[in-house]
Amino acid sequence: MKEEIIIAGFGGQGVLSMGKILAYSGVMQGQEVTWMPSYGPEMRGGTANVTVILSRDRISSPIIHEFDTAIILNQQSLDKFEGAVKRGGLLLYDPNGITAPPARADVRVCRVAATEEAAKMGNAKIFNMIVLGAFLKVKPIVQLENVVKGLQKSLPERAHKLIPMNEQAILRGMEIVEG
Amino acid sequence: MNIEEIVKPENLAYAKSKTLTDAPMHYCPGCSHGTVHKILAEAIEELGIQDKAVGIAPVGCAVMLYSYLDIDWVEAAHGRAPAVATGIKRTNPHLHVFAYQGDGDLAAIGTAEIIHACNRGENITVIFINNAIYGMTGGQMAPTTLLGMKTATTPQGRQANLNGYPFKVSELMAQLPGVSYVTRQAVHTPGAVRQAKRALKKAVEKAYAQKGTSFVEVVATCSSGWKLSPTEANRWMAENMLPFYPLGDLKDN
Amino acid sequence: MAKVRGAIVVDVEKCKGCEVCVVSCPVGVIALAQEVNGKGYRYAFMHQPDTCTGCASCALVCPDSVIAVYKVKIASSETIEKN
Amino acid sequence: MPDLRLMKGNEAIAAAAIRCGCDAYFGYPITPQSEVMETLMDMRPWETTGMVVLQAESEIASINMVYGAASAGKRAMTSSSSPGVSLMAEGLSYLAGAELPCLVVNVSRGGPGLGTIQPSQADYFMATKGGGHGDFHLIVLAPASVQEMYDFVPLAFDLAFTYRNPAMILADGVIGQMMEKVELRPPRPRPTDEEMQKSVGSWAVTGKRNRRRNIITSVELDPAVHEKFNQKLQAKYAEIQEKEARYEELLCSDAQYLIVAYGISARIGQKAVELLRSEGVKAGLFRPITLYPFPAKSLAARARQLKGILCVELSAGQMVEDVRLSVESALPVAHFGRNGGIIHSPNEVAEAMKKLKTNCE
Repeated sequence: MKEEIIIAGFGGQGVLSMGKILAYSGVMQGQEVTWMPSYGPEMRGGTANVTVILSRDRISSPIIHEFDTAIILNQQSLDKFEGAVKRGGLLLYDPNGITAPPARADVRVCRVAATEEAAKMGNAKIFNMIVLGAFLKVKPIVQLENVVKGLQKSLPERAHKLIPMNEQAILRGMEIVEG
Repeated sequence: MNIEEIVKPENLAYAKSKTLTDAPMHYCPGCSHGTVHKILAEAIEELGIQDKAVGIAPVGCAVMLYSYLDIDWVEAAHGRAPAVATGIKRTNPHLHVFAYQGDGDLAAIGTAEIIHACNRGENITVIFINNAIYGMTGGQMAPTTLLGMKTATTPQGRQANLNGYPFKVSELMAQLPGVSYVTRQAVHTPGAVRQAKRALKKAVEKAYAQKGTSFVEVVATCSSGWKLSPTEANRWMAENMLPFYPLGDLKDN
Repeated sequence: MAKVRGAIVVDVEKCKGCEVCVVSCPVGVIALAQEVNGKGYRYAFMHQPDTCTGCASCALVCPDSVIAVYKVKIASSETIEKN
Repeated sequence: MPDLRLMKGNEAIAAAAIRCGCDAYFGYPITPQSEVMETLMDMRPWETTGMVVLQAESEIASINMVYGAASAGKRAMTSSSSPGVSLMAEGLSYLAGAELPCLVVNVSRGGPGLGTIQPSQADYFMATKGGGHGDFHLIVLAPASVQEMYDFVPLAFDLAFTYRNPAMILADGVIGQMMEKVELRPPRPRPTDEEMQKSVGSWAVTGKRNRRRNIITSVELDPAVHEKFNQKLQAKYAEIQEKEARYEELLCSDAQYLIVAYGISARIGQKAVELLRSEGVKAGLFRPITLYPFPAKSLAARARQLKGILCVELSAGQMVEDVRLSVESALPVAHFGRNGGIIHSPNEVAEAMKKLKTNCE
């Protein structure tokens, strides 16, 4: 098993933390993982992306240019990464703000209206967990219990009370993903 | 009573401190460094801290300072003594740590290190020898060179528009909240030497009591650099340096 | 006359003849020798030993710590005898 | 159960420092390694192990604080990135000249000058050929994973103290910024004062109680004495070269074409080897773990079966010089590397190897 994922959006969407929770879930499930962000001035309010690799075996390069899955959260990122999904791979996106939807026919395209759903649930911060839920529904590469363990390890003690809410958001994402 | 009757061990009133080694000092005749080394050695001996004192030697004429005082020493890169002292003191709070620096070392190349060590209030004692000239490299201008003073790099005398102004370091250090004691001393007369030693002992005790940094400036001579005899240099210092760098405590918290 | 008698011993080979002790002596005891030491310096010596009070001014200002000072209190009777 | 964490390389450096008994960290922020000090400040080790953590006013002050703590026999470290390490060059020379142990971490970025904060491996020369004035070497370790960022901290300290020589971990922005699974090793306590006396009492400045005074210095005015000291240093380096060269080989037993790469380039190179193998090219990876000492003998031994070597670095070609010296030009050695902060892709590396193969046939 090996899954190479790019998560891309803009700063403030929780792109990096979503990748981190996914990676931590992999650790809890006994997998090898890498999490490689873009860093530098471009992070300050601009685009943000992170490459996450989960694998049964030792991972070679954390820097890759083709992905099994692209999780896309704005138009700029879609423009940049649509072509980088491997044939037969997955492109998951939030339609909010997307003016030119993905056109590839050789990949599986899924939608999750996470921005809208987070607004309905009254908490913009759980947006990224809804997206994560959607991804895990389509590709169940880690079990939900390991995601919760990952959250416990990665969040400071004082934030542990927020874990049930995050779990709920993941479950909601699993329900509303389309395609 | 003849001299032989006076010169007996039981009559010994003053002798070289045991904290000084027997190595002959390499300084020029009359150099203030030797006098300051002596009172530092005496202060260490009188405070009984020889076994827990670590000195930091500078780059400059006092680079071989570690040859002369029988304590543990570290020779620092040029200007970096306060950073080296910080590293030692922070990891060994039970030690007495001295940084000994000249005016080029402390007030030119090492300005950042001294200001920040003092501003952090490192519990160290800084001894700053200000003779207004670069002795070791052959008498060039120092940051503390007086206006009009001739040096190898100000052959017509220091001019403010060309070379900037003489730097009153102690006045600057006294502004920093991390510094608890700032004093300016000299060692050109017996009275000044006694006073300077008292100040030095106080500085060491305050730093050890974690009051912050102690900063002891010693206005000094460089007879070779100034091209005067040692006694003329002392006189010139009293007449020209001391009005601009007046002696006394600048801060004592 | 002094009730205290002093004397200095100069480590001749380490003396650099800077003369700082000479001008610091309040009673004019010290002078530089005409001859030189191994380094070539005219060294300090007690030119007028009888006036030394052992005040240690010379030793205090000596940059090379080459002066040892000795001092005796003289009983008043002895002072009188000498007078 | 091993204690597994997901950590950035920079965070692993900090965690390892605390857990391996480091006495002091002095540093100055610079991208891409600021998380080292941030993590230390967050973990507050002075309340647990007693480790000192201090933000200095500059890299110059940092390395001189390290020099001070190292003079007292403490396990002291700093971390920085390329321009900051340039500022430490003087201090490193003094540390080597005074034979002091310490650890410097360089999470390198692209230069010259202010350059870029993006990853680079253009500090190989600076790290391995001295990085300051005078005839000296640092012991240089090149981690290729976050686990190695962790494990090389205690290793670097052990080597530094064994040889009384500064050690460097030469990483890059990728290794520093990426997160991977890390197994936290069992903690090693800081040495007690008694242990310190035993291990470093003969040279460290700890106050001269019950012994002759110790002097830490690198100045020597007598050329004859100084030449002897330099010869002693060189003998030490010869011993380090003999005993401490470390490397890793992957898929080398039947390899005809070898990628030689360290750090992040080794990870990318490994992927390139996978790609080349899938196309039938007998490729392997040789990864120097110590850059100084360079594992020259082992590389030369492996080279006997090879047709060509591709040295892959994020630079215009620095380690390639040591590779060529190691194999004494007995076979073609090519260099491939992007620079300026661009990271080569596994495909690019594989293509470069195929080109070399064509030239060799």
